[in-house]
Amino acid sequence: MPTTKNLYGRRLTGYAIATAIVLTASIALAFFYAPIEVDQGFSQKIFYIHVPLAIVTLGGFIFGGIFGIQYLRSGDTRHDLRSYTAIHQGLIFCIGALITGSIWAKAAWGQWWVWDEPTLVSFLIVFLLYCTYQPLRFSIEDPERQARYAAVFAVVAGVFVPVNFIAVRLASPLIHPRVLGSSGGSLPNDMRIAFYSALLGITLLFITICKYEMASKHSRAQMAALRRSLSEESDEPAAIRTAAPRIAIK
Amino acid sequence: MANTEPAVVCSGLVRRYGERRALDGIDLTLGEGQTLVVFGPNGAGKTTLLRVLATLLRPSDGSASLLGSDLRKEGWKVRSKIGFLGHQSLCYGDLTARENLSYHAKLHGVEAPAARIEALLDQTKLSDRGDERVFGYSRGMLQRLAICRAVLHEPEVLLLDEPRSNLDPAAIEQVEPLIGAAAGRTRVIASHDPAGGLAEADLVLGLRSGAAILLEQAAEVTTDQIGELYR
Amino acid sequence: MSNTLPPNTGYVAAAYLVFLFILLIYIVIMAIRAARVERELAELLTKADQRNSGGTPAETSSQ
Amino acid sequence: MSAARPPSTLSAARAVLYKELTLERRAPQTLTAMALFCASAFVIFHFALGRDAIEGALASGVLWVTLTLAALLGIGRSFVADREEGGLDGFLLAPAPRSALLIAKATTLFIFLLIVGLLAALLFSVLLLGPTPSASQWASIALLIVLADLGIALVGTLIAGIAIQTRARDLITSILALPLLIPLLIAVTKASEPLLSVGAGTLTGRWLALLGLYDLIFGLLAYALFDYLVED
Repeated sequence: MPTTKNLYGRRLTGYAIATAIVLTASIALAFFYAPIEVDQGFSQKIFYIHVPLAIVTLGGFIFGGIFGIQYLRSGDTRHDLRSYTAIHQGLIFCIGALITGSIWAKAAWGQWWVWDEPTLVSFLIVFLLYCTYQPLRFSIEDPERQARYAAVFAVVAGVFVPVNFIAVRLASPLIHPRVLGSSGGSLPNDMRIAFYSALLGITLLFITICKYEMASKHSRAQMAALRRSLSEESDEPAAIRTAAPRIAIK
Repeated sequence: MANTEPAVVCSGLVRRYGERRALDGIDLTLGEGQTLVVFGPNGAGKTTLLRVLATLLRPSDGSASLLGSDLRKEGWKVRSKIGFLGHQSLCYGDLTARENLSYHAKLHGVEAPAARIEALLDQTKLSDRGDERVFGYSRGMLQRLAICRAVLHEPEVLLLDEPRSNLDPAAIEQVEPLIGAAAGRTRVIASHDPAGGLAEADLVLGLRSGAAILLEQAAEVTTDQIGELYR
Repeated sequence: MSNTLPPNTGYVAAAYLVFLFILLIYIVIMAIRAARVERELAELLTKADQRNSGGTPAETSSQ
Repeated sequence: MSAARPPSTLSAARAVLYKELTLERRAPQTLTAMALFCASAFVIFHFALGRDAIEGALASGVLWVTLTLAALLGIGRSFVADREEGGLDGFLLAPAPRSALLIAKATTLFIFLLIVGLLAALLFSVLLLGPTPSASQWASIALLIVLADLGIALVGTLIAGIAIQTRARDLITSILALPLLIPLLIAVTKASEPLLSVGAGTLTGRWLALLGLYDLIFGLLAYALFDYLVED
């Protein structure tokens, strides 16, 4: 029986409110509080949206891998749904990070794409790999097998991310002064506050969207179960090909 | 031989393919040395049941155990004691019959494999063509070879999916000592032949859409009852 | 801030617009889902009504 | 009753490997296709680039792109024979450790890739390569081929194991394998660049280290995850 305890949307409202407040505040901080950076001028403001998007993307992929391991160990489909959602949303954030990164490259160096910016190049490669997640899931019909193979993919890809970063970094000549150090450690204090609040805001946004996605998938599954129990004829739904995890309603 | 411990136990066994339940809550107990014959129309779940018992498919729900080992958790323990004969021969077309059998003998760790293989090929009248590549074999020869493969490692439990399909009467006689009741092995047989199947059964299971709608001692069952399953 | 915009404002605006656009797409997706949930719930409610009233499908199904 | 003892990982792997090599000897499709692909690719590169001889980064790129795409052919064929008459079930029914299958399949692929890699490198030096590598440079190239092929074989077997159960097997193989192999290709192309240039270029330690790291990490991953792909 579904209980209110197991709902995916638990605390969703709280996250949504927190996201709205923190994200608005962080953008305000980025524009009105953080000073104009000396070397890059105003275009450095892109930093406050691009880098948090990038970091949260990686976080999403890594959590996708962790939930993948948990799925493989437990066989609990809730972990599969979490892994799927984290990777799916990570991919969307990754698109955001790539586009904002490209715009920043244009603003800072006059070109839409620079091959000697290793972080950006690594992101492109990681993006290409994770793009295959959906096609992979879609091409496996049996839901149990789909979940298992997707989990294997999530783990392999999660490990691939750091290896890829090392390889691309080693291959880059590193000629650009890196004000954009992703750690934020070398930033002046006022920039750092703006950066960290933006990071927090984007993280909250990611969690909110993931929870929303899972709650939405769950409610669809509940609706389907309700429909089945109301229309006594057959409790066997037609086989549907889909990349999304299927949620069993007991 | 007065071992009363059951060889095959299923309780509430469910196997799902997606939302579809290929097996829907099967309960059965089969004693050692006995023969269970499974009847049912195509798609009723016979093959799925055999594949679950052969550890090729994991149960989705409920449990199945073979010779006292739970298949979900310790399937590896009983693999060496299972002989499985499916629709496919599980042999490679570009290998000869001898090579195929010797490959499976190595995987099963059979001792003195050469002698065992020769004995089996003799029994099934395949010795003369044992060095030919398998892709040139007729369906009947392939089926005999598949039977040799299934009993190669002297399994205690045989899982046979329509074992006599494609075999002529002479060949059925040849394989009788290997897969027949005389060998004293516990057997689970999927069959489409009501009379023949019933004759060798101790226990009869009738499946339809994955559900057990008939489970009786063979003595209590008539061929008409089995024919009813296919209606 | 001065009256003249700093250089590269367009690119900064574009970057934040990309972000906004992705969020707005989300709103579209949410809108589609909300509409579908409403429709399906209405359908199910009709079915539940039919059941409770002893099943007279002809009268209620046109709703 | 049964005179059988479950085989060790090694003896099971040897049985599978022997079977694989026999199958390829009987019907040498995979190796032939891979080798022919390489030869045709070199001819195409000659015309597409409009050059009779290439060197340095370009030579390194042409060689390794060709070998990678040839490897995709091998990866795609890896489990095909096992699908046809249920050979994979035959393995799964046996009390042999599942990792034996990974070891045997990866070794088979590794052997194929080595043969094709060395053949292709020789052909490449005849057809397209400008500078003539010295003996020690040849040794370094051979070492690179070994390290890179090991990584490709491990990742390739993992991908082949995933792809075999999917509907669009060929598509999944390529789109999964290419991005996963990028770090390996970065390392191996950068490492072979000086070896294929004019002058006495040598191997750089960090690329070897990166190749070794890649092989190690994906070897461990494949070992840890392969069971989940074949079990059901």
